[in-house]
Amino acid sequence: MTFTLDAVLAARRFEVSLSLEPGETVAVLGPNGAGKSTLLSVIAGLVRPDSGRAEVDGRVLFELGAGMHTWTAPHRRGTALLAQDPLLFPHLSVLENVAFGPRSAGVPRKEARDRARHWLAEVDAGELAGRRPGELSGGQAQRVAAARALAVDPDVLLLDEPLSALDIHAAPLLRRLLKRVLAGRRAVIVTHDVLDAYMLADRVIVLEEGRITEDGPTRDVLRRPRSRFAAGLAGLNLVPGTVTAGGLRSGDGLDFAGQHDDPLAPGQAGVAAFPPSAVSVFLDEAHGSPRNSFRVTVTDLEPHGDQIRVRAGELSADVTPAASADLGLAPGLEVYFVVKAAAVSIYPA
Amino acid sequence: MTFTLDAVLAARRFEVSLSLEPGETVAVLGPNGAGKSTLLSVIAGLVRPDSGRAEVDGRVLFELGAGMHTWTAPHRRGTALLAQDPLLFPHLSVLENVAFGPRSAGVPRKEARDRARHWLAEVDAGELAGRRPGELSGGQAQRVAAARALAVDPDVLLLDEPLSALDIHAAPLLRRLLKRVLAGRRAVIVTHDVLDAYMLADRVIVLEEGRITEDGPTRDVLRRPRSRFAAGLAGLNLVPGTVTAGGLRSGDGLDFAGQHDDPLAPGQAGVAAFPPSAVSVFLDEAHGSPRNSFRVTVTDLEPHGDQIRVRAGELSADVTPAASADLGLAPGLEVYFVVKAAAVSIYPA
Amino acid sequence: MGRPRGNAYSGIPRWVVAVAAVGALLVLLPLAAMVARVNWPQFIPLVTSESSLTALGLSLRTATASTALCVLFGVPLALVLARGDFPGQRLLRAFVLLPLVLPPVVGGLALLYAFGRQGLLGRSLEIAGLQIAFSTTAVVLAQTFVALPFLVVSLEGALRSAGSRYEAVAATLGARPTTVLRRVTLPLVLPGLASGAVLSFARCLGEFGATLTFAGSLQGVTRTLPLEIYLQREADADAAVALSLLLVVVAVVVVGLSYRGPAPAGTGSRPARSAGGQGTA
Amino acid sequence: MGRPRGNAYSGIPRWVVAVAAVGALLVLLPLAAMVARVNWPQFIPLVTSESSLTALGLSLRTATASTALCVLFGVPLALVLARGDFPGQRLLRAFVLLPLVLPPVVGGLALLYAFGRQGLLGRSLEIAGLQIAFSTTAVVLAQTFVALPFLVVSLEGALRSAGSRYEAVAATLGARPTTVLRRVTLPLVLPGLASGAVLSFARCLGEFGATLTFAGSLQGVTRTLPLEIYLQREADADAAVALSLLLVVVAVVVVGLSYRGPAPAGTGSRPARSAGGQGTA
Amino acid sequence: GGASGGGAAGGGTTVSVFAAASLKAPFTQLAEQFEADNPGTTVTLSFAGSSDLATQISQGAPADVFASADTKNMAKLGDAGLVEGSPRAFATNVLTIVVPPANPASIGSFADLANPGVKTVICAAQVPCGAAAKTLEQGTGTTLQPVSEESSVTDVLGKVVSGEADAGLVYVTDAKAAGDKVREIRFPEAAEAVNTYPIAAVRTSKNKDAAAAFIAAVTGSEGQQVLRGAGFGTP
Ligand SMILES: Nc1ncnc2c1ncn2[C@@H]1O[C@H](COP(=O)(O)OP(=O)(O)OP(=O)(O)O)[C@@H](O)[C@H]1O
Ligand SMILES: Nc1ncnc2c1ncn2[C@@H]1O[C@H](COP(=O)(O)OP(=O)(O)OP(=O)(O)O)[C@@H](O)[C@H]1O
Ligand SMILES: [Mg+2]
Ligand SMILES: [Mg+2]
Repeated sequence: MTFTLDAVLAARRFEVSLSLEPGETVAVLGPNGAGKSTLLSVIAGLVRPDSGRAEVDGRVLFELGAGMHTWTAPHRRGTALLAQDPLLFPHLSVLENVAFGPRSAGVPRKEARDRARHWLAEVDAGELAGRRPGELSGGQAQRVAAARALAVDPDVLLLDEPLSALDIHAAPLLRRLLKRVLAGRRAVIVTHDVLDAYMLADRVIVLEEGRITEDGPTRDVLRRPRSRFAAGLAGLNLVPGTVTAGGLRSGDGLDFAGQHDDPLAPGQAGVAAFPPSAVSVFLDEAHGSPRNSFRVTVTDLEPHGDQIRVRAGELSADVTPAASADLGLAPGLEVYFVVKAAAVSIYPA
Repeated sequence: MTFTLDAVLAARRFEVSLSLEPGETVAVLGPNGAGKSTLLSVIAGLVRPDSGRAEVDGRVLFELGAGMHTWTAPHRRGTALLAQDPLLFPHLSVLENVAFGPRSAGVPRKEARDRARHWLAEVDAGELAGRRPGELSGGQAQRVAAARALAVDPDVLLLDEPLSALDIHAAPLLRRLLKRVLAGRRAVIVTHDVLDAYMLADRVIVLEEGRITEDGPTRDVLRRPRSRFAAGLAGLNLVPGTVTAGGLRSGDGLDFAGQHDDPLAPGQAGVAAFPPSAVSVFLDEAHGSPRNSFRVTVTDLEPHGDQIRVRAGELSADVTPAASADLGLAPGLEVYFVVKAAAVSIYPA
Repeated sequence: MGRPRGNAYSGIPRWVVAVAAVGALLVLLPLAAMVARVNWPQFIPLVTSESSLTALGLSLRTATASTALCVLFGVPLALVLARGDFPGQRLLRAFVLLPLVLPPVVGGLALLYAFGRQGLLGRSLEIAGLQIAFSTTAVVLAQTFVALPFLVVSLEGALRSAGSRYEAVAATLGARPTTVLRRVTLPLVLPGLASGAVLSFARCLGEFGATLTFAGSLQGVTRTLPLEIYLQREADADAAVALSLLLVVVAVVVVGLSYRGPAPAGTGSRPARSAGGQGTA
Repeated sequence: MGRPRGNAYSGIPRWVVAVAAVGALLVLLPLAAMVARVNWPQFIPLVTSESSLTALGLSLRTATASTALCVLFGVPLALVLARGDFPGQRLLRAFVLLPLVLPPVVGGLALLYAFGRQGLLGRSLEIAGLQIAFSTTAVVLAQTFVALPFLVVSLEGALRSAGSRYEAVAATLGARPTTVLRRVTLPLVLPGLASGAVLSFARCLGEFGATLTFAGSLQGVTRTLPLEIYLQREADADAAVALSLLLVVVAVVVVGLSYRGPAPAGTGSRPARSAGGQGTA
Repeated sequence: GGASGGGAAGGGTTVSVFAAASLKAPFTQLAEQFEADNPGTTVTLSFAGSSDLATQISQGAPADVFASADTKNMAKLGDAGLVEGSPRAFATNVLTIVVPPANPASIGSFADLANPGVKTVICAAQVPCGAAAKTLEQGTGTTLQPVSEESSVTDVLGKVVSGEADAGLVYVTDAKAAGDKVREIRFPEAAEAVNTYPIAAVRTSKNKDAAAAFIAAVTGSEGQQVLRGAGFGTP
């Protein structure tokens, strides 16, 4: 445990305990007003909890409560926060905004600018370098703010909804960039998008009304949600395995045809992800376009909204009650789970 | 044509012509920095174009250019703008923020507050009425800002990414609310989400680099995109018809099983929507969980990304090239298009 | 390792505090020296003498009236200067600032030339039955003249800092410019307006030269506390110091009560969307 | 039907413009009357006389020095008052504002009591070989004393209006408080700092009473332009008016050059994210 | 930065003279003459109200000579032990009536000042010219209803010159300096309140000899002639 946090903030009904391993990225999900941004602000040192303690690599960030007043100022915490609002410094150009962090860390001006240019290019905002923040569109500002936070190269990176306001081309680009940057880095990322949580984080926590209601590896939480909120998130099928040319071979030797999200090298570890709603259930093998057809044994049936979730070991399918009745689905029955390759995304693990 | 706009703003490389029928809602899609927010600001009267003309129901909003200087002030335009930033008045409570519009229109204080309370309840923010904007989370502020714009009850409603920052429960709620409010109202709504465009608008325009590159009924543009940007949007299958208990019966008499997005009464007009990637292609009818299986004739095959888009009349399916080859797909071939009910959304038309 | 007491960020470098302490000393030391010099046994009778109390009352009345006039005229002027865009704007600003640099006595002369019996408007005013010179009106006019720029400059700065984003939003919600002004602009720049009004009031309260020149000095009519102090000084500098202390106490009370240094929450340009980092405590 | 010339929103109600015009007239009329009274043939020799030019030079030098001191001490004071949170903050604010209401002559006395030969610190200063009273240093000190509150009040208002959101962001990016101050806080409140400095400079330039009392009136050493004007007035009020005109012209030039009323873009608290509604033109 | 006042400048002797503001014109002339007569000696003049100057000197201002417009302020310094020897009277001044050139209120005598509707401006009783006016009121049995009691003669004169007041009581020297901007109306009762100007060296002076020489020049015939020229009387 090299990062630990315990914090209570009564005014916002916030009471959270959290710890991060070195290099671990945690995604924070939860409804509006649950305390996600508050959590980041507490870690960054912008909001002072009523009591609690935080420590990173043996350094105490704060220790507050009866008689305790240890408090490390934000700029010494080694954290960088991408807040929900871009908050670009209005008097500085875009380039100077991004160079601000490196400059503050003592990097010489020229090098800081080079670094800023690098990160601007990474978020596809290189041509905005000379503008003032007031001359940017919402999505442009969001990207520049992301570049500014990334340019700091902090011990703990705190990202509050980094992908909102982005267009359909920019969002995947930034998602891939974050995936790369967050690899092996301690980070906390707030998002409303399950796919982001899955792609970017090792672990997910769900915050509801200021408290953590779920905490665990992303796959587990998404697959078997216990909280009301997480239950609303799609229960993704996640199959780990080895990347192949056209998809992924699971540990059990099943071949999944799918879409490679990124250029992936065959042989590397990967995961196939697809929603239960994309899985069709057949009693017999049928010859059709779907590339994936697996013979499985139904283990469980449970209602899921107005659908029936059919579990077969690690995999699940959502079907209408009518279909379930029609096919006579019951635990122990052997069926075929059929999924189109277009519905299966393959990610690096 | 009761609303027409022609505007040129050289500094932002913006040059747009647009017109709206009474009661028509237009969705604006486009990449970051394309000029979507600029368009709304020009209509609302916050940004003054270099030249151009706008008129609503015979009233001239502006007429600028050589020698022409007609300019109607923002507050007389009968427009209400929900900007990309919530911009709640920091010195007023949430309730007073929402009551601001009605108050400005001369509604007595008590009635304005009642109206404000109504709209706050509609966006599920009733319990925030007494707070200051500074005490709201990002998503809460977004909802209150939406309520504030809606409470104005304007001739033309301008919404800039109204659904960003909302959690997975709040977003569908607000989407349904907007659907209801926008019915029969002139509105322009900026979004990055195709589904929002489809659900909320009668027509969609795509802006790229300050110019309109697509303009037409939502279904047509989404189904047959011509611009690079629109091509990146999913090419949804959209089938109009009549709502039935379990789905929708199309004009051709096909029955689509699907998910009712809203409580829908059987017999009313509706549309079934599903992405081509959710459609499987079979050579023979197979007995499986998918409720929808239609015998169709392939009319066209075209590459779509690394997939093949199989068109059959109005419907299309995306399959991998391998599947296409395997099944020997070719125009004229009779096949079965199979879609799970879980993948089909039924909307009111 | 700062220790903010609220839960908001506030990082003041330590050397800034040190320099501020020196600055405060620069102001506090003379005040302390003055207090040390007061002849206390003499103090009470002096400050409660009829002439002193009359002068004090007149000062408070006129300064209040003048501050009201400053707000009345200064707010529109500041608005026009901050938000308007017209030829001659910079020139107008420079002229409105002029009374700041005019030695007050000369300001009084200028007022005489304008509103005096022989002045530009004097003839017309006299025909209208208005006699300004040697009246309390003249005191108020003199104070308004010297104090107006204080309000305008402070408020214009605040207006520019606040920007016009919220005003634009209010307009799109259908608010007429007057409504926008009353319900959005003014509440948002309240801190600036408050400091401007305090500065104006203080300047009015301390006004001496222009009043003396333009209005004269007659007990109960035009002799405000500074004029009284000046006269007392002719007899006895210590008496003047004692009276000044009275003025200072009055000012501290009035300023202390009216100018609370509005809480940062709900002020100017804090955008509505909270990044979670701005506690209000 | 306003006609903004830029492409930003700016809705000034028409009646505001009318009231502003009356306010402007209130200031402009006396100035015009004054200009009308100037005896032009006498003007040139008077303002170019050695004593006038010496006094002008002294005024400019001392006012500049004093404004620098005001900025040096006033910025930290304003920061501590606006951002700090400590017991006695309101009391400190009230005391720092006091020189505003003190009649300048009394302020001069207070300074004498503090820094004069017989004053609180006088003895110690004399031992250290420093003679402050009746020297140019005294002029600067007197001007700083009376002008400091102007800077503090304007700047504190601007700081409060601006809020501390950007400062918080800068801190999370690793900037030390000093860096935050230099690169974020000060640039953001530049309009407020500028108006504060202008007000201070103007107040220094017009300072008369405290200077006369604390520094005396010695040509070339302590006789600033207002003191020279005072002396001229003993002989001939018109000469004083003519000299004042010189002061006014100098002030307009200095203020006009230094205080451009910074463009709304890039100022204070306009959040980075543009709602598209804020043109910069 | 400037040097502090007083002290020697340029190797020569410097005499620092603190004089009442009303002495500006004659003393400036006198100082030039004195410098011409005593090469190497510089006279620096500091003008202000007499009470200002007295306060400054008692607070340690580097003055060598103090010339006051009244005996009261000189006495104040004397009580504080700051006067070298005994002060010498070097000039007198009496009050006179000034009216705007057109004399709108048709003032002809001191008693006319009390006529109803006449806007009379006098000095406040706390300042020498006001004290003198009080004496005249008592002596003549006239009760004035002034519209303003100014704190200095200059302010009284200013009100008359600008036409604001119908009449004012000022010193003859002021009336003379104002030239044709005002009309002077002399009245015999004025002689009952004569104001005396005393001059003395300051005890803390470091140039006592030069100070004495300057005082001698002022009280000498040449000095008296200059003062008479400005309208002052001989004590
Ligand atoms: N400055 C503040 N003062 C008091 N309460 C606040 C403040 N800021 C936020 N809150 C409240 O604290 C709770 C947590 O807010 P927070 O911003 O952390 O939510 P969030 O999880 O980030 O929500 P969102 O998804 O909408 O951004 C909310 O109920 C909010 O209203
Ligand atoms: N105030 C301004 N001054 C100058 N240029 C501006 C200004 N605001 C925006 N722009 C530029 O105008 C273009 C259009 O901006 P606009 O805000 O309309 O984009 P948008 O389509 O809303 O983008 P987004 O999806 O990111 O919100 C962009 O290139 C932007 O950089
Ligand atoms: Mg948040
Ligand atoms: Mg936008």
